[in-house]
Amino acid sequence: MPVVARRLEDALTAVTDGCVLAVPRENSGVAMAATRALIRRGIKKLHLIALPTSSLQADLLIGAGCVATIETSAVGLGEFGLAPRFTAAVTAGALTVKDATCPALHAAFQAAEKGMPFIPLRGLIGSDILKYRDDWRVIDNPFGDNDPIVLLPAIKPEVALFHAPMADRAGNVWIGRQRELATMAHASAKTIATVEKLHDGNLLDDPVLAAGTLPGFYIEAVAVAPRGAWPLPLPDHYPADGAHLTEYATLAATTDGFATYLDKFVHDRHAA
Amino acid sequence: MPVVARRLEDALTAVTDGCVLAVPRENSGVAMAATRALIRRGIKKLHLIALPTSSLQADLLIGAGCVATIETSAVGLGEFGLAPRFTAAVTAGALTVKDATCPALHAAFQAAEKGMPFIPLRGLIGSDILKYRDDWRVIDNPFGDNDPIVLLPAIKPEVALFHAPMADRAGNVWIGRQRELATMAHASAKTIATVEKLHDGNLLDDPVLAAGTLPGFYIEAVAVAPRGAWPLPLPDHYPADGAHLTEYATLAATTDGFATYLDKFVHDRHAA
Amino acid sequence: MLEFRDEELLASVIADMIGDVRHVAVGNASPIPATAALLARERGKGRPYVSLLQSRKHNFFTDGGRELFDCAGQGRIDVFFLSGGQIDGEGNINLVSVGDRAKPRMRFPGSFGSAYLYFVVPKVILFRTEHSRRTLVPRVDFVSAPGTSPPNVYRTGGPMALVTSLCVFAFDAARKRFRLQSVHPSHTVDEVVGNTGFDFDMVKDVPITPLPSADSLHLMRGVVANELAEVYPQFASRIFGVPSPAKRRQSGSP
Amino acid sequence: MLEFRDEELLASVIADMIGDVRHVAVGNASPIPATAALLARERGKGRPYVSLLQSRKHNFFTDGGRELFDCAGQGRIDVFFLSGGQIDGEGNINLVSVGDRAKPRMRFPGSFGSAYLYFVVPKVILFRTEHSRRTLVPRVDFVSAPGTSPPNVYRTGGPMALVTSLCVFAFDAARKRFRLQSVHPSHTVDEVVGNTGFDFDMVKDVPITPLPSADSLHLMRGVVANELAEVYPQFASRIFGVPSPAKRRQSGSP
Repeated sequence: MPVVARRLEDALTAVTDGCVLAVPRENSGVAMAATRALIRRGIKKLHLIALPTSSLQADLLIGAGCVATIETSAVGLGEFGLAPRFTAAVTAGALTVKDATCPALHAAFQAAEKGMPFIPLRGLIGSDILKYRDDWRVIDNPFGDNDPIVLLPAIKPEVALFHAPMADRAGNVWIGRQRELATMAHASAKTIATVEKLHDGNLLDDPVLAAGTLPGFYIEAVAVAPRGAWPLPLPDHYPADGAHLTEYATLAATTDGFATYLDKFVHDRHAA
Repeated sequence: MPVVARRLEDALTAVTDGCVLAVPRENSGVAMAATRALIRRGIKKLHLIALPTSSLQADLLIGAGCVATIETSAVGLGEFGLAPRFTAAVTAGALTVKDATCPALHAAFQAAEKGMPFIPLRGLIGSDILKYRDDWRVIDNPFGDNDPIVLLPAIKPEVALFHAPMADRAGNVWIGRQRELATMAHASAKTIATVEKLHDGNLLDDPVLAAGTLPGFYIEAVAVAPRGAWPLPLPDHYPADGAHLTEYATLAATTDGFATYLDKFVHDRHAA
Repeated sequence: MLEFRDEELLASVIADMIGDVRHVAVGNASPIPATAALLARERGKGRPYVSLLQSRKHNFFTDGGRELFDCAGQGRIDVFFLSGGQIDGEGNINLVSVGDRAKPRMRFPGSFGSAYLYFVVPKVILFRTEHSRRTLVPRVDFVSAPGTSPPNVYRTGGPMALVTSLCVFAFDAARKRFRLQSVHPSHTVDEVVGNTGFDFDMVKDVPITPLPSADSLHLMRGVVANELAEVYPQFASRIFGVPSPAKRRQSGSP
Repeated sequence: MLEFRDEELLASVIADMIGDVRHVAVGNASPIPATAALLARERGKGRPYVSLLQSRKHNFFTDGGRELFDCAGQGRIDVFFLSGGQIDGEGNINLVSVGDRAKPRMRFPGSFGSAYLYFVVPKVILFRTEHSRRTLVPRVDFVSAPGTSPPNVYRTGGPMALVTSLCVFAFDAARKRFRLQSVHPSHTVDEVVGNTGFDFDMVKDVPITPLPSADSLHLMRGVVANELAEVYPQFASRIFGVPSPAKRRQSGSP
């Protein structure tokens, strides 16, 4: 049964050093407050899997030295430019990047969701993405004739972590249109969600709310973290904090500036 | 752009003789009013694909001589017993049945949804279902070692047909938790939905309703058909009409009784 | 000695088989397995989680009809119930047809999810009240799902037992055979042998099926019966005397 | 002669390329392609359907982040836009890195969906305003997605053209080469040749890129600019003088 944790930190115990951690794309509900809590705890050697891309979350974790490997289709700050700590780590050869393409990550999570060992995907053939992925295979389509097709192994993370608008006390989490969060939870052994608020009553009792609800059955722990995606957006709730992201991009351009950012916005508990 | 048809019959023009028609299971929103309209029109030689099972809908269409082939995991009337016309047609050798298993149909529709030529599925090996499906293949899992696994070809119906609680004038259809209806629409070339009522405004404008909405982009035509799933249930709206289904099971046990049923409940326009 | 109904005995036996697991799912039209699952939950103080697929209220699925199967594929369903128009001595089940497949003598509805769930749910309990040579056959005419698989075939689940109106058979996957585990009170081994079409293993002194405890009967007739009445009102009324509910209000609609 | 901005010319050129199709999708941070798509829609009286992926309002997706790719895989996206940190003369694009991959000189964000969409969207328009030997190279250092594929590789899509700040290249998949289709007004063929790192085909008299019509400019500056302002307020303000909207009210939340 899911635990509704009193403290954010208590909800995060399943995220351990070396953990295979799945996180959503920048506009699907990123658990930024939880991410800052993990950095404060000093988490190490994460194997981060972005579904299918990441922005500030990955850059912060990489800059803070928490990540050994990242599997992703992209890490960038969008209109705020490149992700400076990601870029610095890669050009320094200090980070293992498993480059993918968005639909491959979606499909590989769906394979795990369905208990399938692999899933096929069109495209990819002739790309260097495929060339460098020795965990992917090309077979001749058994239904075709001389028709090569890529097979991707299922991705089964140990923990999925995201932020959503609300949960109820049974641990049901309302995710709305962000269906990839359901797939992420189904594919992962454990799922932790932070939410803006608790909903009174059971989300599954109302057919309209139920349609956008990830059942508590899949949830390990929930914690309330108001504005928990900040400075990233929470769809339909608040936009990205552009001024803050601009400040981040500027500070994180240097290691000293990044340290200043961590001090000010991560390690200072009042700011987090 | 989807058409909101004035008459039910006008919405059904894409369902032609010989059409590969996908329909949902008995408790997901079966377009029974539309089914009766198709029988009245005298539709022939349907290739019916149930996602993943069917009940009264398939039995009526089979009894009325509209079906050449059915692909399904089951046809039955549940607590009301066997499906009499299906059973009679099969024991007479008058119907081609492609027996499947529920997750195979779900997976094969998802393959089409994802533009994949095939999808793997565990299980099945050693079953006579697999034995009689010469369109399925067994390969050795390229990620395993002497690990046979079944591959199912994608199912791409020409038309999907279902009933839902409501639609708006842009053709967006609210399907709630019945996510297989979205997959069915994504997999099919054209989708026709009947609905209880029209919703004022755009379903996509409200994040809560949007979470349960199939976008009009996938919809060919919508028609309003109040109680359009009757006598089958519409989840969260009305239950099955048990008395009627009992009457059906009794009448449909004989060809004469079935003809009486058709006269009374299908060909009599007032009853339909 | 306590008075009890056959249905109560069967539910009690099945509840014992469920054991300490996380999640039991019960398919449509299965009031006795549903009773057993709810009884197990009451005895386990809320564990296992019980999904009654027939009920909107008693299952959590919000991802469409596929979620049950996906959930099982993820290893998140520990116990499920299957039946068969025919069941044979190797645990094969037939939900399709009797006789020649092209033009069968009998046609059942179809295999539903059995050809998958039988492979991936660790404890599948076969449940068929009719115990006869018509249902329990030497060899099924159509294998909807096989009882066992070669060692190289991916299989994390399979049959653990077969419960009928006469007895309980335990299944031994290594031997590919059932073993008569117990005979229900007021029935005999001879009756079982005479009505079973397949060979099975048997010890010399076959025990009587354990009777439901007073505590189990109390739970079944109280909280379990009330929960059941939501989904199986006629069964709950007939077996446990729960008053038939007034036609329930439709739940909220958008 | 009409006055127009460079952005208006590029959007007009791209709108012409889109042609009569059903569905154009535009990725993030692509105001000029978005302008083109919306212009095409206005000129087509509502056709094509335009999805702006950056906007909650201007796309219909309700099945999560996968729906864009699933939709493309279904053949339901006719036109898409891609770019590249590097683009080479065979239409290969690089969104990953420059230099040795293990320790690259430059790292871009990553390939996003390009390695799939480039294969399955019939008309992919490459758009890169910076026209230099740094961006348009003889051979990309990393192939995020190849411009062409062998005949046996499943491919229903690929590049149709490359639009830059200087010119329009058409892509010929059979020849695996770009052809200089037109040079924008106030630029020259020599300028194009001098700033392009790859070889390309060229006729003797390269035409000037067709100028936006008065009607297109009218539409862009009117209805299109207003639609754009929802998604790209700064762009709409800078190019079309749409007043910056007040901070918009958050849409309803549950």
